[in-house]
Amino acid sequence: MNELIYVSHIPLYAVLVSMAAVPLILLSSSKPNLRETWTIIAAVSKFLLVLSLLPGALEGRSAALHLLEISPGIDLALKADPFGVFFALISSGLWIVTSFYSIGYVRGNQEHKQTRYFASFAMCLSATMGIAFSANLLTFIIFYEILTISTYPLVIHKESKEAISAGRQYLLYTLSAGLLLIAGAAFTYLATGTIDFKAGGLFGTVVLSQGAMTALFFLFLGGVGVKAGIMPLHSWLPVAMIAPTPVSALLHAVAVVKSGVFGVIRVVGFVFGPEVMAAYGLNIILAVFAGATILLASFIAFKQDNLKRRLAYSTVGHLSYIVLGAALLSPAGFLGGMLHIATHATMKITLFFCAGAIYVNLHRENISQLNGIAKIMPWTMGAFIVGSLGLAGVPPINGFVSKWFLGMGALQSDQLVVLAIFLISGLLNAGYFFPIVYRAYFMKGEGLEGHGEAPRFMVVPLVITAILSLLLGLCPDLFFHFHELASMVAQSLTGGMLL
Amino acid sequence: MKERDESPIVIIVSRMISPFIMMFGAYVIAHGHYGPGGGFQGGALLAASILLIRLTAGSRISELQFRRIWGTPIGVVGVSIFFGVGVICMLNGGEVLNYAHFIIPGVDGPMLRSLGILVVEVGIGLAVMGILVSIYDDLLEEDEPRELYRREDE
Amino acid sequence: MVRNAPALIPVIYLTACLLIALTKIKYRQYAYPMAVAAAALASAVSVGMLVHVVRYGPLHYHFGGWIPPLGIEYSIDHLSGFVAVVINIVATIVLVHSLHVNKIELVRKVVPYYSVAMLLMLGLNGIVITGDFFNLFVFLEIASLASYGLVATGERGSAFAALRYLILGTVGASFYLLGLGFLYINTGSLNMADLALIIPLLQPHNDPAIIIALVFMVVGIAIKMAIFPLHGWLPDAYTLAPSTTSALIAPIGTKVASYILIRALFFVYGANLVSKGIPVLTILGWLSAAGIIYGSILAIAQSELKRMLAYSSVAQVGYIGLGVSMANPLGFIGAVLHVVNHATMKACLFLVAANMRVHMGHSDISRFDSSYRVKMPFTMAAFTVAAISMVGLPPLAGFFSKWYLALATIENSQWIFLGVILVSSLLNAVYFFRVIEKVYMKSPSDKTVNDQHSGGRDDHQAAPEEEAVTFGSGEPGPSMLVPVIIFAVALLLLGIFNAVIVTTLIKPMIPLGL
Amino acid sequence: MEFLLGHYSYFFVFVLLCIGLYAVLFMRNLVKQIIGLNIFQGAIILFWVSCAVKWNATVPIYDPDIGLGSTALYINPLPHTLMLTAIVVGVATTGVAYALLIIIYKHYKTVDEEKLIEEMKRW
Repeated sequence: MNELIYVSHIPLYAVLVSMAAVPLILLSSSKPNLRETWTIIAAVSKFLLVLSLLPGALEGRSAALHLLEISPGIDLALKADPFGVFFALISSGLWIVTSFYSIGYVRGNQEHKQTRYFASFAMCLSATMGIAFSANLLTFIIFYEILTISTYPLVIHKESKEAISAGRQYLLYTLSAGLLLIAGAAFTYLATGTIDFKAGGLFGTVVLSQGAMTALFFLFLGGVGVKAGIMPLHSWLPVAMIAPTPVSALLHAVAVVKSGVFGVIRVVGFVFGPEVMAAYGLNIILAVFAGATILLASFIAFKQDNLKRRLAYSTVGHLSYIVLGAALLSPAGFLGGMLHIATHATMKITLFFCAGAIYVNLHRENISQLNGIAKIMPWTMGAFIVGSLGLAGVPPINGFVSKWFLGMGALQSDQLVVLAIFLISGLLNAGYFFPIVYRAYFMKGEGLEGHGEAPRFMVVPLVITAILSLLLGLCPDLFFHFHELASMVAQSLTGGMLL
Repeated sequence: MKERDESPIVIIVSRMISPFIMMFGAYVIAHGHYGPGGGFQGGALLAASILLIRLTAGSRISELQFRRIWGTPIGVVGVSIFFGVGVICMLNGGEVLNYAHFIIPGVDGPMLRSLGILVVEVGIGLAVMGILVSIYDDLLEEDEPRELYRREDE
Repeated sequence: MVRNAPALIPVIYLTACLLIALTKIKYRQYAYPMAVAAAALASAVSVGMLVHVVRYGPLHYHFGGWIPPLGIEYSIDHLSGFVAVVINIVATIVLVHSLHVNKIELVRKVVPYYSVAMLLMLGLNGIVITGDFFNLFVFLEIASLASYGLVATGERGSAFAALRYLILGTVGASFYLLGLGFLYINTGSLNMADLALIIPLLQPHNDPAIIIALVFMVVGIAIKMAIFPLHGWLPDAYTLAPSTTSALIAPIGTKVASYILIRALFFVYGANLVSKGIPVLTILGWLSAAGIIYGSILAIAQSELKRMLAYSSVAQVGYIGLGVSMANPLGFIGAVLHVVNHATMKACLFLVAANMRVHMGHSDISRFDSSYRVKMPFTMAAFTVAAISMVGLPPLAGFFSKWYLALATIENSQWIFLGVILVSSLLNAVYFFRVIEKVYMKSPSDKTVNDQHSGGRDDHQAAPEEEAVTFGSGEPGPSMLVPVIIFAVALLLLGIFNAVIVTTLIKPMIPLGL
Repeated sequence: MEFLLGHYSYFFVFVLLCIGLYAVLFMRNLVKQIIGLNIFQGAIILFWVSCAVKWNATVPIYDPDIGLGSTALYINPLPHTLMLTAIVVGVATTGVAYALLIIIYKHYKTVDEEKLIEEMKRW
């Protein structure tokens, strides 16, 4: 498929719009309503900007913009290719929801330093857009590091000892990852002479020794794998759960970890390319790590009593679905992986919103305290059911769709082991989510008198995301053409092979 | 500091030779532009003649000859002479210290260069003398030296 | 005027030095504006020269009209023009900042201080623009003597620090002179351009005397530059010196020494000859790498901001040494780019330390807490920017020098050095985020740790005892704040527009044979 | 042997260098360190000056008997003039060094390096 490129400033505006909101937010720190208005305006306009790129992307055209030369031969360049638009749509769309929810959360919880919170939030989204639209590795790295730094204030938001140590761990992991990524990019640049992302890989005719290629792959894997939560590198994620719930939602569903898996797919599909991956056996390395992560994370999730930590381990597992999908190197695998970015985002954000709503409403964080809460929070728990069923892969929720394609991908590349992993982990998902639902609906709760449903600012967003999960499950191409976009990308990566 | 032994021999000898050292210093400066010698050596000799008195007769007597506050101004004047010659050459269309472009009324050619060097030597001599003396004075100063810096004018 | 421009900078500084010395008699208040004006004028001249060099090629100035190699030559090429611009501009901004700091820290010594500061700048500029090795030695000593004096005016103990600096510095300069003697005996010339022509012609190429000369010179320069095992003078000198001195010497002093190193290694000897006989570059590389790690680790152990920055300087100089030792174009770019980047970063950080000392009375990291952030929001924001740049996160300047250095190490397949660069970034992160964490997170008193309403800007119903901690109340006046902010903004600009610098300025200066 | 005799001045210079460096590195007394520094500088100056020597040549001052043509009969003046500058630099350095030392002595009443380091640590 030929890639058509047209010059457009829209990707730049999409990146800048929330960055521009940061000073406005900071300046209006004494007027909370005005401040939140800026956030909402930025979120909505960002979403609309990204949406305006959608028609072009669906026709296979990419909006590109070369800003300036940032290093001789390397431009700071943005390119909204279908994959980027796909990711940008998800994150900017969910940012709107998260913004509303955040307003409800921080006000309901009377959080301190709300200005810093909203400013960092906006900055984070700018960085995520930048990651989505990066045209080359250096641009990617720049936004990746901005994301790291702008998330840090969110992680340590509570400023308690645990939060600070979580922040340290977060920084340690992500900064080391950034360094590995820099090393990998530098290596790639010298080996191939380019670091522009290209569907099918950059290496082309460049041949490296097996050892060098494997080392390079590990550099990249370390670089993007930390944010993607691949198993030995995941431990910052559960620790970072100390952050306020909307932040966890943002970390998990919208920006940070999704940037990680986005990066994994970028690396697999656009830096190495499926052919190189297969030729050097790199996909096997990736698949082993991802498969182990899926199973281990699911088992660890069983043990967690803290609701958010259980969700965190669930996230670790589900991210590896995406990674594993990419590692299959088959069109359906890529398609399923990419769709899972979207579906997992909507489902997990729903679950986190539920957790946050429960926390704000009842100040309860542990699963063992959730007995009987469905009676007082019917909407919240209803959404929770949708989300957890989706993650377990039950149709007609969208989780089923992506799992279906992942399974197909496994079959396409004759990896029955992988298929087995998907099926087992689906069961495990069900295993660790249903007890929560059971407790909430069928066990008798204490001390629930006098509490009603959570604040409306929080309930409405989580219901919206739940409905969105449902709708996307019934019709994956609804509104945003996620399925179409993803299949276009998958085809471009694997050279037009049919699904 | 230790008490000094008052030795008449030392004082008389040093008082006797001090003017000759000074004279010799002046000669070395004046000689520098066409023979061995020059500003630094001459300046050092001038300073030596003054310091000799300071060492032997004490600074009270020596102050009559050369006040300690003169050190820095003389140094600055010396440097300014040296430096002024250079800048005049430059402003007059040549390079810095290109004596061919120096201005002395009624003189030009090789003589001009020669005299230009002489002027510079005088400047350097004054600077070296002033600064060497002021180094000595500052080191001996009873209370904390007020200024540590001027000696880097060198 | 262009013809005389190379001589103009020393003339400006020397004039300023003498005039300032004279203001001691009367008009003391003019010392500061004169110093700033001189530095600004010199900056303007050096920028003009750089523009001229970029457009029309190198400038040569024959001192006193004598043709080299007989006479002393001042020559401005891309490298020296660039370094001159960097040091003059940084010095101008630091001097602008110095007004209130010096009033408080130096009290009666302000006038001579500026006079000596001008001498320092004279020396540093002279080193950069001269084309003659012996002249370079003289300027080196002028700059060194001035910096000993500037260091010694600091707090208690600074005199001892200055004396140790003096002893080591003089030994270094003497080694340089010794090496120069060897060189002179073998070649009969001291002019850099002339030497560059003569040295390759000497028979045989690896003539031991020439190499010994190089080794002595490099050792001497390395002492001035504070390459790892020879850095002993640096931490005390930077810590105990007055704030302005630290901000003046730390960014540009070691940078000028690294300029000499680059000049001697690549422009006079040439990359091919340098490593004949004795692997000078390899040794330099390993020492730099050791210095990077050592400096970073010791910086983590410090509890005083200025001392931490001083150790960090040891590490950062190592980056320059590492880039030089790679002896490839990318390493050269990295090293030269790090000269400007580190100058900007360190100047910013030391000025922040100065602001804290003046307005908080100390710069002791263990006493920092979040009230500092509220009291000095802009200073701390600048600190954060500079710190993030030091860590090497894009798009700030520090990232790009590391990027080029990383590329250079990969090109030479020096994986250990690559690892050192990456690990040191992490170590930098450790010691800078420690401070940032304190400044933004640590509550002024422990009782408010778990209090949700701990003095945030948003909470207007803050507890009454925190009323003293109002937004911006501790912020210094514009003369101290603006320079800090300029540096912070410059870091961002240097990062984003580094390609312009690299392509228009640094690439043309890459010597042949690299 | 011929080598040794032919280069004997260099060996003296070397010995002086070593003495100077030894004093700088190992003497505890700061005054002695500064003296060592001067010896070190002196050795280097000697080295430079000795390299200007030529057999059967005279001082580089115009002599009508020799004339301008046979420059081989004059010794090389350049090292001397350069060393003059180096001496100036050395004097300035020594001056600053002693000034600093006097300040140190006034503060701490000692010029012993190790004691001073102890003092610095305590403070």
